[in-house]
Amino acid sequence: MIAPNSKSQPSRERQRAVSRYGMSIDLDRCTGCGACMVACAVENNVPPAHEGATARKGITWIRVFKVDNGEEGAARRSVFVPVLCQQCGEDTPCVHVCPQQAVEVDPATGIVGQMPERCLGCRYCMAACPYHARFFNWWDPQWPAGMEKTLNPDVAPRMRGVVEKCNFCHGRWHAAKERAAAAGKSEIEAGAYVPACVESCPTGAIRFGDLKDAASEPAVAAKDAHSFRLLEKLGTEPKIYYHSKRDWVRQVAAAPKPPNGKENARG
Amino acid sequence: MLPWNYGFHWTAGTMIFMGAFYTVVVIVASTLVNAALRSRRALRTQQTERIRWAEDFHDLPARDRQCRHVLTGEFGYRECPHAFDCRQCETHAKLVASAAPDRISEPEEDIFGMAFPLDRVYHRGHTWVHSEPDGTVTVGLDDLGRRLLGEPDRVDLPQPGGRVSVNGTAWHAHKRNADVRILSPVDGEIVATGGPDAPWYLRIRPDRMDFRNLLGGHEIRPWVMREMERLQLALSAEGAAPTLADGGVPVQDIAAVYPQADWDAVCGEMFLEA
Amino acid sequence: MDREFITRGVKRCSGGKFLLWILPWVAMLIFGLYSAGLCLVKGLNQTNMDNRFAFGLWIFLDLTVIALGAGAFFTGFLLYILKMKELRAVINSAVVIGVVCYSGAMCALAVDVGQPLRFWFTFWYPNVHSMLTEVTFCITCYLTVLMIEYLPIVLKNRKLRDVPEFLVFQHELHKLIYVLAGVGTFLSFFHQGSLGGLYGVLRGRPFAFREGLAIWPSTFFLFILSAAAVGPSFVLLTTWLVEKISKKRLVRPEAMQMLGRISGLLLAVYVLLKTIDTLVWINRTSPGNGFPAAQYYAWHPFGTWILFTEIALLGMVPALILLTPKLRARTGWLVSAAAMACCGVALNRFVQTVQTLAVPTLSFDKFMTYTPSWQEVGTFLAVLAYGVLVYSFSFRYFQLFPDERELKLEVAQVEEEPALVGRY
Amino acid sequence: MQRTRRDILLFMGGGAAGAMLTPAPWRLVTDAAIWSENWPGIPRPARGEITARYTNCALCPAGCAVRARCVAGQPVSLAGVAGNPLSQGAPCAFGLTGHQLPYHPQRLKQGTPEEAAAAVRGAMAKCGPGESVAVLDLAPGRASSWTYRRAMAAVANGVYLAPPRPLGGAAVNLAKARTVLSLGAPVLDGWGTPGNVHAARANFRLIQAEPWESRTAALADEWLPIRPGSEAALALALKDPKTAPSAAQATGLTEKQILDLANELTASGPALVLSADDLPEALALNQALGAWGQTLVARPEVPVPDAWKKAAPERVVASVPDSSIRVLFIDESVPGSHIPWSAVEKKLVRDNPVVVAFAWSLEGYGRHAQFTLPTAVYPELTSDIPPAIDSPAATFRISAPLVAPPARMTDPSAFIAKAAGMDAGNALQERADAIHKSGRGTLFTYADGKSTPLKDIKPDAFWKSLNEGACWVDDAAVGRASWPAFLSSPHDTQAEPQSTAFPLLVAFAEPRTASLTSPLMSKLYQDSDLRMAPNTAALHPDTARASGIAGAARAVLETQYGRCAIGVIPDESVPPGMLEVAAGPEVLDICGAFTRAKVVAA
Amino acid sequence: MPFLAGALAALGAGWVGFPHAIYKSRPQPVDFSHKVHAEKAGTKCEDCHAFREDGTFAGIPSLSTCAACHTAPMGTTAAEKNFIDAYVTPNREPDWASYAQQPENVFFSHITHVKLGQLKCEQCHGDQGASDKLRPYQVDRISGYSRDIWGRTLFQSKAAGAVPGMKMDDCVDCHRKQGLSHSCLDCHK
Repeated sequence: MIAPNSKSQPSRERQRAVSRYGMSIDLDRCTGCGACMVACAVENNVPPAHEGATARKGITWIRVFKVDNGEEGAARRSVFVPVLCQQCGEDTPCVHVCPQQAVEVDPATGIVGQMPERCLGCRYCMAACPYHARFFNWWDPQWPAGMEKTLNPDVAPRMRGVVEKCNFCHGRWHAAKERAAAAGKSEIEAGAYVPACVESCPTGAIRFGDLKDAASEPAVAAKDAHSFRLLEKLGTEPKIYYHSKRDWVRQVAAAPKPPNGKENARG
Repeated sequence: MLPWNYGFHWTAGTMIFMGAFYTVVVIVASTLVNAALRSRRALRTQQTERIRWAEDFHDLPARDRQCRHVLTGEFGYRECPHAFDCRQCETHAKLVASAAPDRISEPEEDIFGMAFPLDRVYHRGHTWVHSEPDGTVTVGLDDLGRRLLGEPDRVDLPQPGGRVSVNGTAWHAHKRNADVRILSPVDGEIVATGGPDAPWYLRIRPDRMDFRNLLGGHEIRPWVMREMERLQLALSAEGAAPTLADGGVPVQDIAAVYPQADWDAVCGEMFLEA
Repeated sequence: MDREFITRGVKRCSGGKFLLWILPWVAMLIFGLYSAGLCLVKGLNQTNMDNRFAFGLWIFLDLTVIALGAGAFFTGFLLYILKMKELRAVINSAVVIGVVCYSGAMCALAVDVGQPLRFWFTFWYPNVHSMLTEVTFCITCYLTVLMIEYLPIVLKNRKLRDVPEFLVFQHELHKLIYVLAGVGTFLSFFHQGSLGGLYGVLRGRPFAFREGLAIWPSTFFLFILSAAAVGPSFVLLTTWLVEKISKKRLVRPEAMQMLGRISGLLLAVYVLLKTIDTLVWINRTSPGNGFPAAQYYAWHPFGTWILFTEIALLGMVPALILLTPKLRARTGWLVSAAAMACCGVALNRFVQTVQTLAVPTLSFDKFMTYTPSWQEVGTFLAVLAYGVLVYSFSFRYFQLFPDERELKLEVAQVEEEPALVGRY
Repeated sequence: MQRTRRDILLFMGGGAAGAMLTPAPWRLVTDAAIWSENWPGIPRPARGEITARYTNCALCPAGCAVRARCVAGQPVSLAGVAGNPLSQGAPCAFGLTGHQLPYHPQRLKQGTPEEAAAAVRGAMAKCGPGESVAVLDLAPGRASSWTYRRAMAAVANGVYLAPPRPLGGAAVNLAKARTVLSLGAPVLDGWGTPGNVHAARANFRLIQAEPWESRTAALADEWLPIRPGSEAALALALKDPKTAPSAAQATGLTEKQILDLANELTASGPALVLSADDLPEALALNQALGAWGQTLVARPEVPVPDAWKKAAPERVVASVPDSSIRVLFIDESVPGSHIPWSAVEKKLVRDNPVVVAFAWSLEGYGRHAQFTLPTAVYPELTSDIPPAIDSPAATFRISAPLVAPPARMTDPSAFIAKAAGMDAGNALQERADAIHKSGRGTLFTYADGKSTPLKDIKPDAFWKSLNEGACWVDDAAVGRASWPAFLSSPHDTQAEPQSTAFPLLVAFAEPRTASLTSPLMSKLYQDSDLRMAPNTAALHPDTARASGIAGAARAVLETQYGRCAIGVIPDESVPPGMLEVAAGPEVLDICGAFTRAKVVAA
Repeated sequence: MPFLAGALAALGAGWVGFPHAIYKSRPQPVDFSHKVHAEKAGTKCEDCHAFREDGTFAGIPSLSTCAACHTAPMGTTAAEKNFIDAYVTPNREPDWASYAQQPENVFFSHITHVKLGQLKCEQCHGDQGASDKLRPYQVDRISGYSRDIWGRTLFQSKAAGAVPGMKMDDCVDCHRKQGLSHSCLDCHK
């Protein structure tokens, strides 16, 4: 009923914010190997695909899409685009639609958090997210017998009927905080906290850091002329910066082009 | 929802929203409670009968709610504002005052071969009141009412000592599928009970000898004619061929003539019960 | 055998015949409950919804049904607040329709959410910025109000009113009904609006996103208008249906035409504003978000025809019919116009729910399609059957159309006239 | 009657009202909501001390160094070891999920080693002249491989078989390369050691000549979309410009393109030419470009104990006469390149040969062998990993177990050695000692990321650190300047001729392995469509239409070696006339390099 | 009248019967006395409930810790003897139930509270350290939460005078008071 006072609220948060974590993804380096996707699933206790699952019912907090320039033969070029929660910073679409405050932007980190234990499973946030970065647990999580031994104790498995999404490997953030505390520090220093996808990327295409720290890789990348963000015009201020020297690749940031009737079940 | 819940912020939004919500809740709740209290009071003060009649009267078709002075032609059209209780009606009082005292011609008035003696006053629910020498009154069904019920299958009379009130239930009568309550013409205490075979149904000691709400004298004929008309209508509505047209004399047991008619509906119509 | 429950003086079909009528609906209800049960026990994997089509048939159903149910609040508003006495003839029926629609929608929602056991979270930890919160609150409150409004109708039942408590309570409650009507109007106003806002605020979905007044997107107001417009139409439609099915006259034509006129009036206003809104959206809002509006309609089958059908064919046309006294007077025109209006709003809700999710947002998205699973359809049918059953029973045992008896007598009178005239 | 009913109603009403004033209903509502968080079926991750342990990935010859995050000893996630000289801390998707393999639902739980041993004994007894006892070793070069070779030397007519070594065992030195021409080799997708390739990638220009836009093609500096099966022609033309016109015909490139490419290869050397399976033309081209000693080197052998020198020679299956093998052991406990069963089968004797497969799942040869004996699987198994193809220096690293293997697992080398009547001993440690004796090279230990000259380490310390995660890197100079004979006469890889019976050329879209992957890999091919599932093929819609399977999700793949069911995906980006296939054991049984095939309706 | 009867019945059931019915209670495996260990052995909490090098909290000590002293009886109590016979000798870990075990979805760092927050164990765990007997472990039948974290009384998590509760609200209260961040992700995983 009462719309968020969109302008003021997040900016107030930004002032309070200790850090604003963000990412830069170099599309010219991504080979589409999928290491980030499985590393993410391993880290965050995302179960293997249920036999009924499809690319539309599956849970992939980070998902690599194969995108081509629509040309034929020699002119055809493809690029792999990893898409994860873009951690929108400015009237975050999913936050103010949630009827019961199961989604919130953590003022301390700028991370958009999803609380499975608070979630009603109404999926309104999924309709609200333009990046399709939110996933619904259509099934109860199931691991082959014995494999639950390999679950990560820092992340609670989710139950059926709730929405989940990338939270920059928040379990790792907790661990980093605890290590810092053990060392008597209340803040994490740069590099002590890195999400699984970043760590696992064989080509170092994904870089992670604090956008408030001008020296951090994403902060630097953000300034690069070849950097862009998805659907920037929506004004949601995503914190994931993509980068490519190829002009046509930067077009993936724009709105969809009308269909050209190509059939392609992949990517 | 409550200030101490996690995630409750004292923001304008919350104030307005929760404020509106609680207001609605309070209004709805208080309405319910209010209704409950009112009905409790009503029950305590034995208003049930009044309310039932009010409901019934409210459900009557508009043309059945006509003022008695419309019957006598003093008005072209007037809906009775007092649910047929003329005792608190100024209009009625005025009209009565201005009207000439009506002459009692014959001891007995015959309308369509039905006896409507003028020594008694009639209620529009087809009961009459006859003042007895001992200060009590007897209450009975008028001739049309009698013929409607004919030989009633069953009659539930109230216990002597009980009370009746004007337009409240006097007794219940059953005939075929019909189950009607007969409206009481007077307020008072029941002294004795008669029945279909007795000359009267109830002997009542009235609170006041105030029969302004009842029809008498020259009002009877137009009223009965109107009633015949309504009966006519009711009968045909219930799928009974209008055979009253012949000579127009209602037989002793009308019900018997229309075995297929929904007698419940007919009686409901005639005895003013919804 | 249920004679004494049926209002005196009105004809109702025999018990056997009634049984025959409800039997198929009961069967449908049972099937529906089974499929809904599957969804509750096994989870929403039973549906064909997915991460891209997070909303499906059910949300469409809810939005439509609640729009159609708006007749309850609006008729109540007109009768009790604006004192349009003619509408007394349909108010009870309207209330029943409201109860049916809203409770039906609530049931569908309860199946639609992934964690029904947590339903109360929304009330306990409400996020007041969310349109859905507001919808949930209002619909719940309003359903309560409707139930209370429904109560007198039930207690007035011929048998029940013999219990003095019931008789008196319904009498007293009915005296206060205007309060409830007022509250109901307030609530409906907001949740009908928020149902529109639901999509209007999705800035991530430029197809649905709308600018608006203050904190409300334009869809907020459009939904209120369209609901208020189509509510009477739906009451009209159902009344007509009941008359046809029960082969009775239940309502005076004046009342019907009044409903039609109100509907037409509001519909006209709605169509006008909707057109303006659409133009603003095409030329300003959508491009402003980097989405040329043309491309939404380049994804087949959702061409511009859908826009035309929604606004012109099923909006303007019925509005004009309903506003033309000559046509309004003809039942055929009146009813079909009402039906068109209802379809128009249904289509609007469909576009809001389904097309919004179907058109891609990212440049490398595919156009999405979705066909509901039989469990979804089953649940849908359950709501339908439930509605028909509740209405049928209400019609049989309660006095939904106060004029019915009078009309019956009038019919008789018309047949009688000659005889009477002959006599006096 | 009326009264009592009324009373009951009142009583219930009172009960309801009273209950509302107790905590019970509210608590039940709350508890129910909480129950929904941990209702049955939601596993609780075990808690415990968190430690890091190190090993080497045994899932492919790259053998990346791995850091395992363990909770109470149980590995819960894997990561690379930054600073590792070769793998550079960058395992692949398969490697990252390796720790889940032991719990794979299709894992083989038990076998019948006694019966197998008996059957083997019997068969070996009646092993006639001209018949042989053979070991097929999918991952040659390991200590256990040496055990097999010694065992086969010990038995009469023992034969040791291994898949053809890529580049005949020579190594590639990407660091030296300035220009790399890949004829369909998946250079960036599972060809070498990911970390090493990506580290070197910045310094060479990658030209990918391939009919379809593979992952490598997508990121190559230049992609030459050539006609399916025209790689050889292109290589030939690049070596000998006279054939350029015909090559242009075959490849669909312009003559100019070919000549320019040829010039570039010579001009901006050192150049390197790689091909999906060693095409003779490609090797010849390398020779012409003078790659030898530069980008293409002979890697010194990893030292072995002198006692091992009496060993059977390594032979390729093709070299064995048909229907001559009576007893065949197949070791697929460590995944390696797969040899189509069709090729193996015809080498077996006709009258009941004995085939014993050592595998951790029935997916591989187990489907054909009489006996399949369950083995440990990475990260349970203990094995050394032969040097990777892109490691110019000899290396020695051990995949030490992170998890204890379950009971009733068979150790292939012990079993085979026993069958041959010898004792396997602890081959691994013997070899480690031999290396230590050589005194060459340095040891890189993962836990501390230090490199230490081998001289400064005691033998037992060496052995210990090898087991705790370390890698020995040789520093011996690369020898032999002349073009080696084994590269001039490679094993026979010829593109099958164009045929009407089998019109489609098979290209492998995914890293070619027959062994199972972690169920979590379904994130890549089911929960998303980034990769193709095993035994699926992508093909151009027109091809599908021509094959009469338009719109079908499943079909049958048919080659001259046999047929198997596959899933099909229509994909515009696959050129007509070819099949983009994701390998699975079934597919690999009927598809080798450059196989031609056809798809028919299922 | 019957209305009142019903109401009373319900009230009784709800206030008296229910609180007993809702909790399942089981005794701790060993009759352990913190008191004895604190006084006689003079051990501090952290001697047994130790932190690991990486700062994570080991929680209830494993058998080895106990066995360090109790390979053979040190005292004369039956409890100790039983413990040694039942667990130490057969080297079987006792299945302790942790009163303060937070739900799976909660991340709680002891070191943060002890080292940075400077909290004493007693501030949350109360006089547990001085208890002479181990209370039976009570767990909510439906939610599966320990009574210590899920409400001593059915309404609020603190019983009068007892230690502060360990419900989310209690954590948040303290964080609010201390002006510390209390967003969901701070404590939920």
